Amino acid sequence: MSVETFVTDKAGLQKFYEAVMASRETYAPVEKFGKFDFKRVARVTECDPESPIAKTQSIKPLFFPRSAKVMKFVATSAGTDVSETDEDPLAVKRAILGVKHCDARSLQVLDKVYNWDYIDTDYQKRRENTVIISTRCDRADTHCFCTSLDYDVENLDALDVLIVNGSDGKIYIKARTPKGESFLKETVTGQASPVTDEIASPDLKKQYDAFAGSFRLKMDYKEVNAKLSKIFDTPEFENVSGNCVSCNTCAFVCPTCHCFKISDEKVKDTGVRYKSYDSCNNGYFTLMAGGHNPRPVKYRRWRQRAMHKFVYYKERFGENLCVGCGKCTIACPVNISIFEVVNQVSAAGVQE
Amino acid sequence: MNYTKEIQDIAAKLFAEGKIDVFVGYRVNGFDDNQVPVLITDPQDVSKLVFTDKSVFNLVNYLKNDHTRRKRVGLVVKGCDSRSLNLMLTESQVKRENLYVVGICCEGVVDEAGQKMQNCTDCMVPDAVVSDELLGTPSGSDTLSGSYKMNADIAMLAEKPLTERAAYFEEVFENCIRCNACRHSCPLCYCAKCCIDQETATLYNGANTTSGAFHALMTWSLHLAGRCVDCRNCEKACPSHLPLHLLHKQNESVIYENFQEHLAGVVTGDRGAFYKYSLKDPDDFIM
Amino acid sequence: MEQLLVPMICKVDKVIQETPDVKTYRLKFRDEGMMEKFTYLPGQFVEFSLLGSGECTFCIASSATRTGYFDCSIKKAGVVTADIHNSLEEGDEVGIRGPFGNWFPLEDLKGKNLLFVGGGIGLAPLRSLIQYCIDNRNDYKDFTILYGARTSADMCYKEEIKEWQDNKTVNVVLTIDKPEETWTSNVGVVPKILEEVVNPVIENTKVITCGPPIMIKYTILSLKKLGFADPDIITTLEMKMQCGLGKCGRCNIGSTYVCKDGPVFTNEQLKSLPDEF
Amino acid sequence: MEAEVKDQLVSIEKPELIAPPNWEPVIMGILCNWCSYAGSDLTGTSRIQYPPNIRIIRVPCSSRVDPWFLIKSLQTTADGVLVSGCHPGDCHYISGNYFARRRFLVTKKLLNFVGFHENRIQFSWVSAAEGPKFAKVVNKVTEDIKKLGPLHLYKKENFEK
Repeated sequence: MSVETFVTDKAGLQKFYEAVMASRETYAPVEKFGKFDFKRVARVTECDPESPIAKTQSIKPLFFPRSAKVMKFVATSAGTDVSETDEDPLAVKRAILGVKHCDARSLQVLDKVYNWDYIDTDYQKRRENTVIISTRCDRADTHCFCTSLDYDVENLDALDVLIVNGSDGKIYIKARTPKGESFLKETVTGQASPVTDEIASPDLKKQYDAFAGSFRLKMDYKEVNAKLSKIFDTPEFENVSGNCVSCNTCAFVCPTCHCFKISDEKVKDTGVRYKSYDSCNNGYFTLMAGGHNPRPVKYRRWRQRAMHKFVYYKERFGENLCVGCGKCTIACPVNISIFEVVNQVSAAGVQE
Repeated sequence: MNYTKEIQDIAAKLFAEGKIDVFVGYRVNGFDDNQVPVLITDPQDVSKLVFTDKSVFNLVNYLKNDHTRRKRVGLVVKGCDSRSLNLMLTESQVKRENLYVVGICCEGVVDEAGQKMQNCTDCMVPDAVVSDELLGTPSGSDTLSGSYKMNADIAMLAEKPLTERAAYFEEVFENCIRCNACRHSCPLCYCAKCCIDQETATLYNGANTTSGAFHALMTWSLHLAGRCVDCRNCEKACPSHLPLHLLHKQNESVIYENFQEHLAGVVTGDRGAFYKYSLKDPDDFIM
Repeated sequence: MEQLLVPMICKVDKVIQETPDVKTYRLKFRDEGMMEKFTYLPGQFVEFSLLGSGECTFCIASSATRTGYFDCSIKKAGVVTADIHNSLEEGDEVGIRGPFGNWFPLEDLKGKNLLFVGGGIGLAPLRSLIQYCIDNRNDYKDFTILYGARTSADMCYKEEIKEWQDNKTVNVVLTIDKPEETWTSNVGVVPKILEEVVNPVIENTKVITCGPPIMIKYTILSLKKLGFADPDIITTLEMKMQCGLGKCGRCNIGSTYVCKDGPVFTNEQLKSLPDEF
Repeated sequence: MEAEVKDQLVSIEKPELIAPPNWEPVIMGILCNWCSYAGSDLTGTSRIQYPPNIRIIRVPCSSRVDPWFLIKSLQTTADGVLVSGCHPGDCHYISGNYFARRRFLVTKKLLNFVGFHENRIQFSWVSAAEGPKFAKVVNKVTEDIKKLGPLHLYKKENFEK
C-alpha cells in the first residue's frame, strides 16, 4: 500500500481546507462562549481546526448524538402506530476537520461495543461515510496522558488524514488509510506537492518526539489494569470520590462514555422516543422501581466508573475505555482527574 | 487575602477537641496554583488546607451529599457561600449544631486567568453572615439596604432589541448539552428528585434539544429566583461555559428593584422574596 | 441501533388481577405472523413499553409451549408500572422488544429432580419454566414447587397453583409470612420452610430460585446448609436496564452484562462476580 | 435554528408574512376558581361576546399557577398566555394573589428577557362581578397576539397542533 504524503505551507493548508469544504459536508470546531464544539461549517473563517484541546468538546456527538430520535409514535384509543424517524442527517458523506488524535482513537474503542452482538447500523453508517482529518498536537495539555495508554499515538490508524506541523513552517498532509488516500486525491490541489517518505519521516518523527516529551502525566496502563482488577473492595474509592459533586458532566464530555437512556416525550397523542446520554455518576442511574439500588452511594458509582474504564471494558473488549484526553478533568468543577484516581487507588491497594 | 495558617490551626484544634468528623476546605490541586475542595477526615491532613483568593468553589454544596450527611462538619465560607448556608439553615436542610463555620471577610476571588470574578466586583455581602469564627476585617458594608449594583451584562442585554436578545439566548440554549451539572453543583438544589433531572423530569425527559434545554434552564432558574446567591458554582461546572448567571441575575434584579427586598440569604430565617409579599408590590403590569 | 430500539406492537388480550398490586397482561402481536418469529425460552425477558410513559424490563411469565400468546406479570412499583396499571386495559396496544437475555439451562435440567423456590412476584420467571417442564413432564423426575408470599392475598397465579396442586406428579408447598385465620398450609419465611418442611433430596437435584433479593440471599444460604453444590443452584437476577442489547451500560456487574450474559445465573457464576448486587 | 429566530423576527415585525391565512391564535387562559372563572361565566350568561381563541383552565387560586405552566403552554399549543385571578385583597385564600403577583412579574420579565414579547404573557384581575371586563381583557389579549403572529420560539420538537 503506497501511502501518500504531501507537503505544503499555511496558505496551502487553508486551500486544502477549502477544497475539503467544497467536496463534502464538513464539520469543524466552532467557538461559542469560549468553548469549541463541532458544528457544520461552510467557510474556513467560521471555524478553527487548530482549536486548543482543553477547550474543545469531543467528536462523539457526531456519531452518537446527544439525543437521537429512536422513533415517532401515535398512541390513541383507536390504536397505536410507530414510525421510524426521518433520515439520519449524520449518515451523509462528510469530513471532520480539526479532530484530535484522542478523539479519533475513541471511535476505535466505541466500535467494539457498537459492533458487539447486536450491531448498531446507524453508527456504522456514520463511521463509513466520514473522513477524519486530524491535526497532531504540537504539545500536550496539562491533563493529557494519551501516550500512556494502550494505543500507538504516532501511527494511529483511526484517522484517515493526518496533518502535522513540520519544521520551517512546512505542513505535512498524509493519508493514513485507503479511504484517506482516495479522499486526498480528490481534494489536494496544486498548493501541496507530494514528498517521499524518506524526506517526510524524519521531520514527522521529530515533531512527534517533541510532542511526546511534553507530557506532564505518565503512567503504565498495564500496571494500573492489573492492580485495579484485584482491589474491588478498597476503601480508597471513598477517599478519591470525596469531593465529587456528582454533577455527571464527566460522562457527557467523555469521548468514550457510551451509556444512554431511553425516554419518551409525549404531548397529546403523538410523541417521540429519544435515546440520550446518561451518566453512571447519577444517583438514580441504577435505581430500580422497587427502590433497590445497587450503587446508592457516591464511592460505589465512582468505583463503577473507574473500573469500567480500566478493568471491565478491558476484560470484555480488550481496550481501555479511556483515551487520555483529559476532557473530564477540565470539565469537572472540582478537577477530579481520572488519571489521579486510578493511580491513587491502585497505589493504595498495593500497600495493604 | 491569605488565611491558610488560621484555617489550618482552627481545623487542627477542632479535630483535637473532637468537635468535628470532617472538615471541608480547599487544597491546591496539584498541577497548577488553582484550588479544589477537599474533605478532611484525618487530622494529619490539615496541612493540605489553604485559603487564598483562588478558593473559588462554594463548599456549602458538600452539605447535601453522602460524605457529610449526619456528621459534624467544619466548613469554610465566604460571603456568598454563607448566604447559601443561611438559606439551607432556614430551609431545615442542615442542623446548625452540627456545623462549625469558619467565616471569611472576603476580598474577592479570582478566576483561572487571575481576573477578579464578576460577582466579586459587584458583591454587596463580602463578609460571612453566618459564622462561629470570623477571619479578616469586616468591610462594614450595609448588607440590608446598600445600593444594588446592576449587573453589567444584564444592563447591556436589556438595552438590546428583543430579536437580538432572542437570537443570543437561542445560542445559549442550543449549546446546552443537558448534563445538569449546573443543578448538581448548586448548593441550593438539594431536592432528591428534581424537575429537570433526566429520569424524573415530566415534560422533557432530558432529551438534548434546544427546546428541552430552554425548558430545563428556565424552570430551574425560576425555582432559584429569590434564593440564588450568585456564587456561580453553576457557571464553573458548565462544560459549555454558558452564561447561566444571566438568568439568575435577571431575576435578582427584578426582585431587588421591584419588591425592595434585601438579597437572598442575608438574614437567618428569611426564606426569600417569593415567600412573602407587600401590599405595595407593583401592580401596573396587570390588567 | 435506532432500528433495534423500535418496538413491535402488541395487543393486550386479557388482564388478570393476580393480587392487589400485580396484574398479568396476556399479549398477542397485532401482526399475527410475528408470533411465529417470536421464539423464546423460559427465563428470557422483553422490553415492555407503554408509549409515552417509558420502557420497562419484564420477564416472560409464560412458556412458548403454550402458543399464540405470552404473559407479562407486572407489579406496581415505579412510575411506568403505575401508569401501566392505571391506564392499560384489554384491547390497548403496547410496544414490545425482545426476547433478550439467556434462558434456564434446559438441557442440564433434563433427567433431574427439580425444586422451584419462589417468593412474591418472583414466581413469574419460574412459571415460564414450570409450564415448560409440565408440558414436557416425561423429561424430568421429581417436581417440587415451594412458593411463599407475604399474605395469602399476595399470592400470584392462584388459579394456576390450584391446577398444579391437582396435578398428581407435582408436589406444591405454599407458605405465607404471618398466620391468617383461613390459612391451612404452612406459615413462615421461605428459607425456614425449605429446611423444615420440604427437606429436598440433594442427589441429582437442581434448584431454581427467584424472588426479592433478600429472599434469594437467605434461600441460597439455607440451600448451602442443606448441602447443595453451587452449580446446582440457579437464579435469575434483576437489574435496571434500558436497551437489553448490551449497549446502554446500566446492568453490568463487573464485566458481566446482566442483559446479555444473564439474567439466569448459577450460584457458581454469581460468586465470581464482584459483590455489588 | 436560524430559521426559528428569523421566524420570530418576522412575526414581530410583519405578522402577515408568517401567519397562514385565516390563522387564529391559541391563548391559554388560566383562571382562578373564585373570581375570574365566575367572571367568565358571567360574561357568558350576560351574553357578552368575546373571542373563542381562549382555552380556559380552572385553578383553585392564581397562586396555584407555577411559572412552569406558562413555560409549558408556550412551548406546546399556546401562542400566548393569560392568567387571571381575584383583585388584590379579594383572594378567597386571603393572600394567594399577592404571592402570585410577585411570581408573575419575575416570570414575565424573565421570559421577556430571553426573547418572548411581553404581550405574550399577560395577567389580569377579574372579579366575579366583572363580566364585561373579562370580555375586554380577552379581546385585548387576542388582538395583541394576533398582531404578534404565531409563536415559533422554543416550540417542542415534532409537536403538531
